[in-house]
Amino acid sequence: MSMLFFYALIGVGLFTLGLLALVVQPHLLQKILALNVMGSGVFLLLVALGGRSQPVVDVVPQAMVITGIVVAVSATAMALTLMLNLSRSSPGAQLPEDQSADS
Amino acid sequence: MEAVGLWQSAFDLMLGFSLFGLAWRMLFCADLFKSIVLFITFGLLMAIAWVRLEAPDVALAEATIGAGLTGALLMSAFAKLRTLDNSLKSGQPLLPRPRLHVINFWIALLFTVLLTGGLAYAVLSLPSHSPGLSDAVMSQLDSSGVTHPVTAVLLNFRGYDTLLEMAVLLLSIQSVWSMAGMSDAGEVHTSPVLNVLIQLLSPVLILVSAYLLWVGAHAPGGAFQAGSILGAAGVLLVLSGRPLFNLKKSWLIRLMLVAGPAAFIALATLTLINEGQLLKYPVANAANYILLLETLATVSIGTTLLALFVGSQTEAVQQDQSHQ
Amino acid sequence: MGAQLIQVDWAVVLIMLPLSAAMLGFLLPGMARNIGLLAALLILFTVVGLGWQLTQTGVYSHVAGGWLAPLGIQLHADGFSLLMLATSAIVGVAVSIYSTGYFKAADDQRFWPTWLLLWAALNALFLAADVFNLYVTLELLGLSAVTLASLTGSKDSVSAAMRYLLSTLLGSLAFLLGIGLLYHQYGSVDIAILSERVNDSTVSWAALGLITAGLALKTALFPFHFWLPPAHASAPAPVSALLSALVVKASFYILLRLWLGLFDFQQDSTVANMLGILGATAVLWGSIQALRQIRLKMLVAYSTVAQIGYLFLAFPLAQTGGNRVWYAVAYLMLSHALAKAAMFLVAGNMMLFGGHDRIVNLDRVVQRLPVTVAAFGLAGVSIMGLPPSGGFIAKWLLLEAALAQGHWGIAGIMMLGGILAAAYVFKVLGYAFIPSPVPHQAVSVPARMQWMALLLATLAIMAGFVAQPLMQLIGIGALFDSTGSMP
Amino acid sequence: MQNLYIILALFLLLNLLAGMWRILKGPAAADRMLASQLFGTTAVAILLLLAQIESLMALRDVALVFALLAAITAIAFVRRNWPQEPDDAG
Amino acid sequence: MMLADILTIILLLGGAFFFLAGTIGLLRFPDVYTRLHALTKADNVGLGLIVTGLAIQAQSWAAAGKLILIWLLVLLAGAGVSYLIANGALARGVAFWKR
Repeated sequence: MSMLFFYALIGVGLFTLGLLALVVQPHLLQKILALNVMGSGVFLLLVALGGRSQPVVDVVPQAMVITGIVVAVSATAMALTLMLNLSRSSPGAQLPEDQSADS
Repeated sequence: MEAVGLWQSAFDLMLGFSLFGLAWRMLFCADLFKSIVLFITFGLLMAIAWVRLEAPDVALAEATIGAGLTGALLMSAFAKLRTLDNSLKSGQPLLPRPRLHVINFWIALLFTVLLTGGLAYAVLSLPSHSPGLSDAVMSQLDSSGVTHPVTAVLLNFRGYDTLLEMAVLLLSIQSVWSMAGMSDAGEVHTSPVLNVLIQLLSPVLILVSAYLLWVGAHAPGGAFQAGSILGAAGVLLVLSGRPLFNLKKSWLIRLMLVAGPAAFIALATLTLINEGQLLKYPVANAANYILLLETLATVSIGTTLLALFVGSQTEAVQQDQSHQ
Repeated sequence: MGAQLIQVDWAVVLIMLPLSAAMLGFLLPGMARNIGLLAALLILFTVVGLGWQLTQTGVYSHVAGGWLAPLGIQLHADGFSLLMLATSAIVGVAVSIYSTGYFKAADDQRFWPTWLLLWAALNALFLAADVFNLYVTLELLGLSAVTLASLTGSKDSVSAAMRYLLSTLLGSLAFLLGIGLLYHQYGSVDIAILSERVNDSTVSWAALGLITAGLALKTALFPFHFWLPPAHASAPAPVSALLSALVVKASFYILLRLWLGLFDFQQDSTVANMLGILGATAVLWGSIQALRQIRLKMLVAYSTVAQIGYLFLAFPLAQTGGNRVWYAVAYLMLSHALAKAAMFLVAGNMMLFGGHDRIVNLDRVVQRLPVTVAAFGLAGVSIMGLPPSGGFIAKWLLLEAALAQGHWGIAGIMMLGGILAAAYVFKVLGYAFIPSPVPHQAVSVPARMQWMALLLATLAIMAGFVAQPLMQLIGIGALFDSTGSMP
Repeated sequence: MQNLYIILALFLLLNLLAGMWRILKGPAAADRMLASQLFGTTAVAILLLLAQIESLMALRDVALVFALLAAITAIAFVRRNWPQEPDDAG
Repeated sequence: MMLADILTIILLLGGAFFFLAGTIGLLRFPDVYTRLHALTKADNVGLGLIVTGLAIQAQSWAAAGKLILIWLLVLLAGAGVSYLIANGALARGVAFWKR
C-alpha cells in the first residue's frame, strides 16, 4: 500500500515546510500556525505508517496522535495568550529580534 | 475493484498535494486572516485524510479540536490582536516581509530542502509491512474492558500517558489563567438569529457528546472527542453572549477542571494499593473503571477547552492582583 | 517494618505526590503555599525512601497498568535516576522555602500549582523508561517551565517566555518525529526493547539526528542557546534557579540515557565529536558573554550556557574514555544544579535588596548581605571547578580523561573555561566590596532567603567530600559501566 | 457503485479546491468565511461518501461532528471580529 | 441493477451538480450577498440530494435517520451563519453589486 508512504512523505513535507515558516516568518501568529502545521505533519507520518500492519491497522500511533492533538491545542492556547500579552506591551506581535526598524 | 483502487489513489494524491499546497499558502501569505481561514480548511482536509488512513478516532479529534476549537481560538485571538494593533485595523493588513537577509533566506531554504530529502529517504527505507503493536493490542483486547482498540490503548494499556496528559490540560488552564488573569466572558448584545441557532445546536451538541462518550467503548469516540464537543458547546454559548458562569469565583468550575486528573490519580493510587500496579484494573471491573475515568475526563476536557477559549481572550493582570 | 517499607513503590509516589498537591493547590488557591511546602518535604522524604530501597534491592522497575512492554509503559529507577530525583528534591525544597519569602501571597496561586506540576514532570521524566512517555513528560515540563518564566508579566519576560515556548515546542516536535520513526522501524517505544533492536540503519540515523537536535535545543546547547539567557534572566529568581538547575538538565538526562541505550550503534565518532565541538564553543562563548554582562542574572544565565557546554565535552571523551567520563558528567549535573540554583537565589536576594541587579552598582553589598555574598562565593568555587567542591571532582575527572586520551584541545578549553569562570565570579565579588555612587534601596531580605542560597552553595562544596559514596549510588544499575566503555 | 462514490468524492474534493480561489482572492473577510462555510458542507458530503465506500458507519459520526462544528468558527468570526469595529454601532 | 441503485445514482449525480453550481456561484458571482445566495441554496440542496441518495442505501432506519439529522444540522448552521455573515457585511458597509 504505497499510498501510506505518500501520506508519510506529505507529513515530512509539512514538518519541514512548517520549520521553514517558523524560522523565516516574523509574526508570532504565523509562527504558531507553523508549529501547528509541523505537528500535523508528524501526526500524519505517525498514523500513516501505522497502516502498514494489514489487515488490522496499528492503533497505538493513533492513540499517541490523539494525545498529541490535545497537547497541541493546549500549547496553542498558551501561545496565543502569550502573543496577546506581548502585543499589549509592544505592537506588532513579533519577537524583538524580528522587529524591523523600517516598518 | 481495480478501478476503485485507482480512483482512491487519485483521491489520495489530490488530498495529499492539497494539504501541502494549503499549508504553503497558509504559512507564506501576507494576510493573517487569510492564513487563519486557510488553517481551518487545512483542518477539514486533515480530518478527511485521517478517514482515508482508517483513523476515525483521530478524524473525530481533528474535526472537533483541530478544525473547530483551534479555529475559534485563532479567530478570537486575531480579533483581539486587531484591537491591539493599529496596523491590522485596516482590513487588509500587510505583514512585514521576512526580515532575513536574502542570503540567509536561501540558506534556510537549502537546509529545509536537505532536511526534507534526508527525512524522506529515511521514511522510504522503512519496511513496507510492519505489524507494529497491532497483534499485541488485539490479543489483549479481551481483557481490557472495552472492545474498541483505541480506547483500550488510551485508557488501559497506556493509561499512564493519559494520566500525564490530563496533567497537561490542567497545566494549560493554570498557565493561561496565570498569564492572562481570569475573567468572565460576558458580551452584552445578542442577536436573535444567533440565539435560535444556539438554542437548537447546544442540546444536540451535548447529546452528541454523551453519545460519543458512550460509543467510545466499542466504536470510534471517547473522552477526548466527547470532551471537545462539550467544550465547543460552551464556546458557542459564550460566543452568543451568555454570561455563562463566573469563572473567577466559581469553585465548581475549578472542581470540574480537576475532576478528570483527580479521577485518574485516585484510581492510580487505589490500584497501586489494591493491585500493586498503578492503573492496573481487575478485569471484571475494567469496563466500569474506564467508563468512570472517561466520564470525568470528558467533563474536565470540555471545561478546560472552554476555559482556555475564554481565558486566552482576556486582559492580562500584572500588578493589580486584587484578591479577597 | 523495614520489610514492608522496602516494598513501597516510592518511585510511583514521587509522581503522584506532586500531581495531587498541584491539584489541591489549584482547587484551594488560598492554601496553595502550605500544600506546596508540605508536598516538598514529603517528596524529599520519599526520595530518601527510594534511595534506601535502591541500595537494598538494586534497580527498581514498575509495570504501569500491569501491561508489560511493548504494550504497556514501564517505570524504571536506577542510580542515575536517583541522582536526578535527589538533586530535584534538594533544589526543589530549598527553592520552595526561598519562594515563600520571594513571592507575595497574591502570587502564590500562580506559582505553586505550576511549580508542583513542573516537579511532577521532572520526577516522571527521570523515572520514564518509554520514549513516548518521555515525550509527554517533556511537554508537561516545557509548558510548565514557560508558564513559570512568564510569571513577572514584564515585557521582557513575556517575550522571553514566548521565544522559550516556540523553542521548546519545536524541540518536542523533533523529538516526537524521531521516536515516531524509531517506533515504525522497531515496533516499540520501550527503551529497553529498543536498545536491543536498534541497529545501524537509515532510520536510526534520522532518529538520532532529530532526537539529538530536539534535545540539544531544549538543553540550550550552543548555537541553540539563544532562548536561554533572556528566559532565565527575566524570570523570577526562584524560577530561574529551577530552570537553570533542573529543567535544562532534564532534557540532557534524556539525551544521555538514549545515547547510552539506543544510539550506541554508531561506531564512528563523528556525531560525538560534533557535540564536543559545540560544547567547547558553548564553554567559550557562554563564559565570554557572561563576562560581558551588565546584569547579574544575565551573567549567571550565560554561565549556565557555558556549564552546559562542559556536559557535551564528555561525548568525544566517552568514545574511548569509558565510564569514568559519564560519572563525571553525572557529578557535574549535580554540582552545577546546586551551585547554579544558589547563584540565582543570590541574584534574587541582591535584586530584592538593591532594587536592581547591575553588577557595577552592587555597592558593598557584602556588608549588608554577608550570607548571600558568601553563598555566591561558595557557589562560584564550584562553578570554577576549584577544590574541594563538587564541581572540582567532576571537572577533574573530565580533565583527567582528556589528558589521558591526548585530547589537548578539550583540556585547554576546560582550563580556559575555568579561568573565564573565575574572572566573572570575581568580577561580581569585586563589585560586592566596592562602593558605588548609586545607593541601594536597601530593602531587608528575609533570613530564610539568604540561608537557602547558602545551603545550596554549601551542598555544592560538600559534594566534593562525598564523592566515593555518591559515585556508588550513581552506579546502581550500572548504566554507565555496561555501555559507556567502548574500546 | 463503489466507483461512483469515489469518483463523486474526488469530484467534490476538486470542487473544494476550486473554491479555494475565493479564499485566496477575497476580497472581503466575509467572502473567505463564506467559502470556508461551503468547504464544511463539502467535507460533510465527502465524508458521507467515504463512509459508504469503506462501509464504516463510524465515519458518519465524523460527518455529524463536522456538521455540528461547521458553525463555530464562523460564529467566532462574526461575534469576535465584527462587533469590535468602531463603525459598527448599529 | 436494482431500482434503488438507479435512484441513488440519479440523486448523487444531482447532488454533485448542485455542489458544482454552488462553487461556480462562489467563484463567479459579483458580491458577497449574491455569492451567499448561490452558495447556501446550492450546497444545501446538493447535500440534501446526496444524503437522500445514501439514505436509500442505508442498512437501517437509524442509519438513514442519522444521515437526515446531519443534513438538518448543516441546513440549520448554514442558514444561521449566512444570516450572520450577511448581517455583518451589511452593518460593516460591504458594498452591493450594481449592474
